[in-house]
Amino acid sequence: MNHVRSLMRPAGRRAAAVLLAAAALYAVPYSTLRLPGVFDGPLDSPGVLQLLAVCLLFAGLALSYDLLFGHTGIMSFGHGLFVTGGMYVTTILVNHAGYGLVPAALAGLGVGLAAALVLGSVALRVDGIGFAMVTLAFGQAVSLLVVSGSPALTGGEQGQTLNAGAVPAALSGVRNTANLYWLALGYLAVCAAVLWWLTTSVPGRVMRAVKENERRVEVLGLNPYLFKLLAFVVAGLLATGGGVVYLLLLGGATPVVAGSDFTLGLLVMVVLGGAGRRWGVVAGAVLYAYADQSLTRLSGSASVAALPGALRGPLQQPLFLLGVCFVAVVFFLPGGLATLPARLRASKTRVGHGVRTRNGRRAQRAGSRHSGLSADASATQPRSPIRRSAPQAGPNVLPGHNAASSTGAAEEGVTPHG
Amino acid sequence: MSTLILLTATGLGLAALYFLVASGLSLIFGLMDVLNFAHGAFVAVGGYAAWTVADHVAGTLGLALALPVAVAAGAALAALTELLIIRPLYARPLDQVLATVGLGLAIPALLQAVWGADPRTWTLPAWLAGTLDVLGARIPTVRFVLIAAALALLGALQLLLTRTRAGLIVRAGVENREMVAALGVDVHRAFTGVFALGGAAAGLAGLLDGLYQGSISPGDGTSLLIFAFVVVVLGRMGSLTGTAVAAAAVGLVQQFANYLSADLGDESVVILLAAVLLLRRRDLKGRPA
Amino acid sequence: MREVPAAEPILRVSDLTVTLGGSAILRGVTFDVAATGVTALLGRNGVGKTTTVKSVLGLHPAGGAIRFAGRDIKTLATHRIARLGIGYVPEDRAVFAALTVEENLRLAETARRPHRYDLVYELFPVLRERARQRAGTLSGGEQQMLALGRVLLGPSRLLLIDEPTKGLSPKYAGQVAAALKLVAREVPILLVEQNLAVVRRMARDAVVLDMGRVVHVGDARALLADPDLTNRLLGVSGPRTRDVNGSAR
Amino acid sequence: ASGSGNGSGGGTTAGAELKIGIITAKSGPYAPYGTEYLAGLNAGLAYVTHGTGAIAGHKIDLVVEDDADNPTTAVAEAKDLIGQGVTMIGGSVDSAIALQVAAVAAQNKVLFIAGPAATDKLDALNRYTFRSGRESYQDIATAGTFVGDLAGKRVVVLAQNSEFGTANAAGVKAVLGAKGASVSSVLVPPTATDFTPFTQQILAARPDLLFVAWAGTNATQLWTALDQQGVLSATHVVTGLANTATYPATGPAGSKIQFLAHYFTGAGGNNPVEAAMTASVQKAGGTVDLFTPDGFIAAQMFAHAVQTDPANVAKQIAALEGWSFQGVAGQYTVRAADHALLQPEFQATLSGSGTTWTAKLVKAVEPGAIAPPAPATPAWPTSGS
Amino acid sequence: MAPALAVEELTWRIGGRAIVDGVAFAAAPGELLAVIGPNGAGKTSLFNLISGLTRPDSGRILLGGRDVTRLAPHRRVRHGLGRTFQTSSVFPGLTVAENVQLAAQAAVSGPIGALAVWRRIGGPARDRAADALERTRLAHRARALAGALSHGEKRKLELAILLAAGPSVILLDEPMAGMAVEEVPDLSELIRQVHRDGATILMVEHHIEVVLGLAERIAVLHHGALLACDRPAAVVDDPAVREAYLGEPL
Ligand SMILES: Nc1ncnc2c1ncn2[C@@H]1O[C@H](COP(=O)(O)OP(=O)(O)OP(=O)(O)O)[C@@H](O)[C@H]1O
Ligand SMILES: Nc1ncnc2c1ncn2[C@@H]1O[C@H](COP(=O)(O)OP(=O)(O)OP(=O)(O)O)[C@@H](O)[C@H]1O
Ligand SMILES: [Mg+2]
Ligand SMILES: [Mg+2]
Repeated sequence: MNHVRSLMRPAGRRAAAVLLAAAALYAVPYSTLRLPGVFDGPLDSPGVLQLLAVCLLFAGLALSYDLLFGHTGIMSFGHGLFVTGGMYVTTILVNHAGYGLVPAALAGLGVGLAAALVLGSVALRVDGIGFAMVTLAFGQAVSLLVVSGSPALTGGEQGQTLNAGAVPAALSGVRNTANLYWLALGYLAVCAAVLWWLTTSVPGRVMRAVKENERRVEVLGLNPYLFKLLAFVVAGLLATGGGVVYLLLLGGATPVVAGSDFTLGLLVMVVLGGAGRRWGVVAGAVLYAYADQSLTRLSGSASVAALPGALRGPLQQPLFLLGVCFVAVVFFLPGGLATLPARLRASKTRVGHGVRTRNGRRAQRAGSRHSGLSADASATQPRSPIRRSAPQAGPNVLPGHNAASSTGAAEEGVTPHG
Repeated sequence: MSTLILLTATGLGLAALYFLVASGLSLIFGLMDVLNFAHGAFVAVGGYAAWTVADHVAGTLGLALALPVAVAAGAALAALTELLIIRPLYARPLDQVLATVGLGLAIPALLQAVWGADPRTWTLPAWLAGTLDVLGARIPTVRFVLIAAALALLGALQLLLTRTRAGLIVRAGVENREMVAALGVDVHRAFTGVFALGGAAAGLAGLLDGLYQGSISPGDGTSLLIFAFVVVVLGRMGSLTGTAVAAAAVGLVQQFANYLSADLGDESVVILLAAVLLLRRRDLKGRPA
Repeated sequence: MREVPAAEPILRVSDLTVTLGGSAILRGVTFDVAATGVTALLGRNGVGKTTTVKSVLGLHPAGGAIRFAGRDIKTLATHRIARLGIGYVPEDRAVFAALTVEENLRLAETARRPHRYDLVYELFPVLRERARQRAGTLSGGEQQMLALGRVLLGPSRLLLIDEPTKGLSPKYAGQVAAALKLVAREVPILLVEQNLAVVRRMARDAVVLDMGRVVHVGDARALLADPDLTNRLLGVSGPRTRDVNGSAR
Repeated sequence: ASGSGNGSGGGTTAGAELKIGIITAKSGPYAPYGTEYLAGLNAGLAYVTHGTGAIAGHKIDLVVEDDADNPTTAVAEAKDLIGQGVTMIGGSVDSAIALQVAAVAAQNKVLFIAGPAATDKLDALNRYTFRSGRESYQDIATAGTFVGDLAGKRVVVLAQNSEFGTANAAGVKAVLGAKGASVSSVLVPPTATDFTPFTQQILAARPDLLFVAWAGTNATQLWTALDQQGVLSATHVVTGLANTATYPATGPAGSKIQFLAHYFTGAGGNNPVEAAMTASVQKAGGTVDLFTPDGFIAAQMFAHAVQTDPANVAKQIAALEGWSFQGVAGQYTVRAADHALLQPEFQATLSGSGTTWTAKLVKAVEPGAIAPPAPATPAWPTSGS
Repeated sequence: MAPALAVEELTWRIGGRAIVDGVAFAAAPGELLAVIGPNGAGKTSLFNLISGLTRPDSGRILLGGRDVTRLAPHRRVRHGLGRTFQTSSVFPGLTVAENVQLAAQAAVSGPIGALAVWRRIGGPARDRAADALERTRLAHRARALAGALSHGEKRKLELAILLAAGPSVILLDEPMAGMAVEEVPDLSELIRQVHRDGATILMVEHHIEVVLGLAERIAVLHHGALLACDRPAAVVDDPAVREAYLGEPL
């Protein structure tokens, strides 16, 4: 949906917006801007850059997950295993086999590709929640392998730091955090480009069709399995690359990425932003990653410590805050961050058209009903821009009440009986 | 021989624990299509509620008092969750999942804020703390209590769902709330009821998990949740007997695999799940469109 | 216009307005449903027939007034309205796909009543054969029968029936029409129907909607007998309606 | 000074504030340990500054960050602190985090004194990393001193199948195997909920000594299972004494177990340092526990470093290497070759009932008796001492 | 010439009941064959078997003389098969244009070509889609979300998707169901055109007028078995058919 609407916008404006955003992100390490309350230091301080780099990395990972979830409608609980793969294969080759960083990373990507092909072709034999559970099982198996398979190789639950000698000087040391930031930004750019390229291509369109109605795709003469596999492999490969970048950001491998919580986090980012909506997903991921890292700060802050005991206890638990945030976002931002602009626009015009906000909300409700567990991109579309002006002349089209039914009909497939 | 008996009996005890957690999950998922990630938190709350009672009133009496308290705590929390969080989101299943994920994070954190991260020890009455000798195998008494509780719960839920109208209402309501309402049925009440029931089962599971482990900690329920998910999926989502059989399979496989080799034990459940799912081709919920 | 029936109408809809998705679907719909017989609600695709019926049941937020048996029901919750004795057959059948045929029927019965499925099974013998089958796997027509059978089980004082013969074979369409005609002797019916042959056979009064407004109220047969009117209101030229036995040859 | 690197903002002039960054768990499963550590750290600071809060004219400002047991967060916080000009970092309960932070510290040439994290890998990791707690080797070696002649004895290690567990198993094999025992291990998968199968494996192995290395939360269940299946009465059982909250976890089994203890209240025989710590912690409304000394010792080490030179990391390292001092549990020595912290450990028993149990000292084990083997050649050119 | 579509002794059982019971018939190329029968006779099930959504227990299905009984649904499409569904089955979250373009693209680039990530929708596929929309008079709705269409428009979209794919053998399941009376003639005309263009059509329909107006032959299914397969006049006059299907005139 996304790109169709955006294609209707002048292409130049779109490209300009992307370029502008990219330039702004690129320039962050040169800025000494302070955002009190958001970051502890100026933008160019290493702590802030590191935080931002992690946010950008997660944005890329979330995009790769969204290719599966938001664009193809398959819910994987094993996405983290590819991140794990990229991270650990690289680390092990560097630390234990004496590879250079680049060859090791390439080998990691190769392993990721192979794993995606094999796991995908097996797991995609089942669908729906079955697929989710098979991938959960695979993820769990990898997690166990990492934690207790061969601690000498993987470092077990402690993970292991990357041999300092293998890391190029430009990527180590707090001084060089800006380079790590750019690395993460580059990764995000690659993910976004791949996603854009893929989703606007023919197979990308088929993937979305698979999400909408898999059976119907079959009846068009296409094999949905192949398209799901393509999505799975591309997403897996991107995630593997993300693992390598994460490794460099951390300076070591950590089994945290192998846990099911990690993948669940990706899912939350995507939904938080709005599945299938690229900007939304990026925003969701950045927000989540920021909150995940900064809530510990908030909960440890002096203002919380000053609260009376009954309040202070819970607020000093970052997970409590995170959990409450989820619930709040779900309630106050249905459809994810991506719907925020439409919402704001709607609330501006609310005086005139009291019903429009309700429309938006209805549409979302209805849309998610269609697709069960999978998020429905279409559902989160603000519909007002697609107002149709149907020719009265159309001999076959219910003459006389087009205007009344144009948006109305939009809801037809959407009534709960649907 | 006695090892075999011991492993079987304790494996079934483990299965009973899995079933206690999974049944509520399966109930809510099977009937209402809500994948409740907060279920583990319900279990933990039930556990803490029971522990608090047993901590004040010692011995068997304390246990007897803890039972209704745990069940009530689970049910009340679940009912509240349904009313305040799930109900406004009925038409947005994905957001429901997200909201329960949030609760699943927040509630254990809250428990930790109140009771601390350290496990709280549960002193069992003497008759429960010991073992029973069965053909030379020393089987902990608690395991029998668990198995009995699981069987009782299975029976009760089975009756409730198949023999009562309430079960019917809920199953129909999941598909089409408006139509059920148009038949003159207050479907919301039925939904709250199901959630409360699932929560009650979770509360019971919390109590029994406490007895089983001899202690409780904030993350207890959550760590059982992943096994419960596996059991629910293996048991074909929402079928109670299926859940029971799956629980037994997982419990026994895990127990014996652990005895044979630690490496096997770790992966056994995963292998079991993957194998079953792949052999059983079609999607579990899917009917041909 | 026609004479006002002697008895007080069972349902009075006045100035009903409904806005869905930002557009006004109903704009002041006013009509009565007589306490006996069949009142047909007619109109082209998408004019608001289904919306009207659903609003009566409280399934859409609406403006205006809806009185059922002298009582204002507009603010009641759907299940309360239904309990007052309004039965509903939705246009898309809305059988509970995961429940068996028997369970679907069981659900429709009010508690503490003797089984009355036999009535339904008599009317639609196929359903008896399929009693243990999941309703979702029924054929289209079988689902329609189930939806109809379901509503006959309740203690209704008014039936709202939306396109009952859609997807039924001619033979069943005829049977359904006959059955509804029997039912209508005891319970008044508000019937939405595209098959004008069925309308002609059953309905006494007709209400025609267009673009969310009532454009005609009157005697059903008189309406269908008037080629100008039918053409203007329903887009059909004259009484050329669906004759099921192939007489159009 | 080349070694001080980018520490220019660290407050070189007398009287300025000196920031010490602490990254530890204040939330999450390790929060209790983090709290113990922080209590000890504050007590230690009060002790070394004589209540003034200043060392050598520098007001010490503790910047405490919560890592919530997440390495990503910890690394970001470390970089943030270093970016702010902090040149001394302490903390880390979790070995996984300690290792990551140590790497960041080395990259940026700042001093890192790891907290309770027990992994042996922190030794000889890099020249910037020290530790203020004990390491697994010392724990195991302590257990080795409990039994007399080990020659020909069967020793079984019961541990989780994880890095912590396998490291312990390997440690026991190395330490006790060297004394003639045949060591085997029963490893419990992290996913296990029921321990009966493992009790059977242990019984089948007929050990003379069972060494339990357990870090899981379900300790109660483990001990109950061992007790119920008769393992505790069939063999000698040794395990590590954890913090007081876990004492009841061993339950009725408590009296049948010999504990090796890194520390427990009063283990130091109430020497002046320990007394000062206890008084200070109690005054702040806390209680002394397993890892309180780790924080206290860290404060002592930081103070020693600052007194040497507040800004020059190379000089600080040189001063710490080989430094020997009186600490909470007795005499401590920072071994120059690998930065291992040589220290005493203890043998203890638990007594009590219900939920009230207390640890009693059986004997103290001298640092030298349990010192990990020193590397043949120093891991890096030592700055001498 | 081989029949465009032939089924031989096709049987599908479920729970011991034969839903489709030994059905055999053949449709000549370019023929329009109507399938009628009471509700639950097995018409939709027969279509599901032919299009491969379900597998028969016995019997064969031949497309243009080639046995496709064991092929997956998408493989049959490559042999020229296309179908619509009884309850509209479109891609609700895609626009009308995207729905149709997808079908056209699948037809143009072929099953493997559609996997080419470097390929964008366009050119011939776009023309083909535009043509299909034009013919079904849906062009003005091109940008609407398919899920937002009214019932009648959805049925037309089904047809447009079919036309864009350009199959040679078409299965239509109750194309007239739920259409307003005034829409029926136009839709009939469209089907007639497609037929004239040379497609072989199998159509299930209860709207007997339409069936009589379009069909060259009528097959009557009853309890899963083929009761008759003959010219319309003969079928309608068959007392057995009247008894089972048509019933008394209203
Ligand atoms: N939930 C909804 N949101 C927005 N518009 C709606 C909704 N439901 C129906 N509409 C629109 O309202 C109009 C009237 O719909 P309604 O279903 O009442 O028509 P109808 O007269 O029953 O038509 P048909 O003969 O096709 O069943 C249509 O244009 C429809 O698209
Ligand atoms: N999966 C299934 N399980 C059991 N019975 C089934 C299944 N699928 C179809 N049936 C039964 O097979 C019969 C034929 O169904 P089908 O949908 O083919 O009928 P149809 O001829 O298309 O009827 P209609 O005109 O009402 O659409 C019905 O009686 C139906 O109940
Ligand atoms: Mg309608
Ligand atoms: Mg059919």
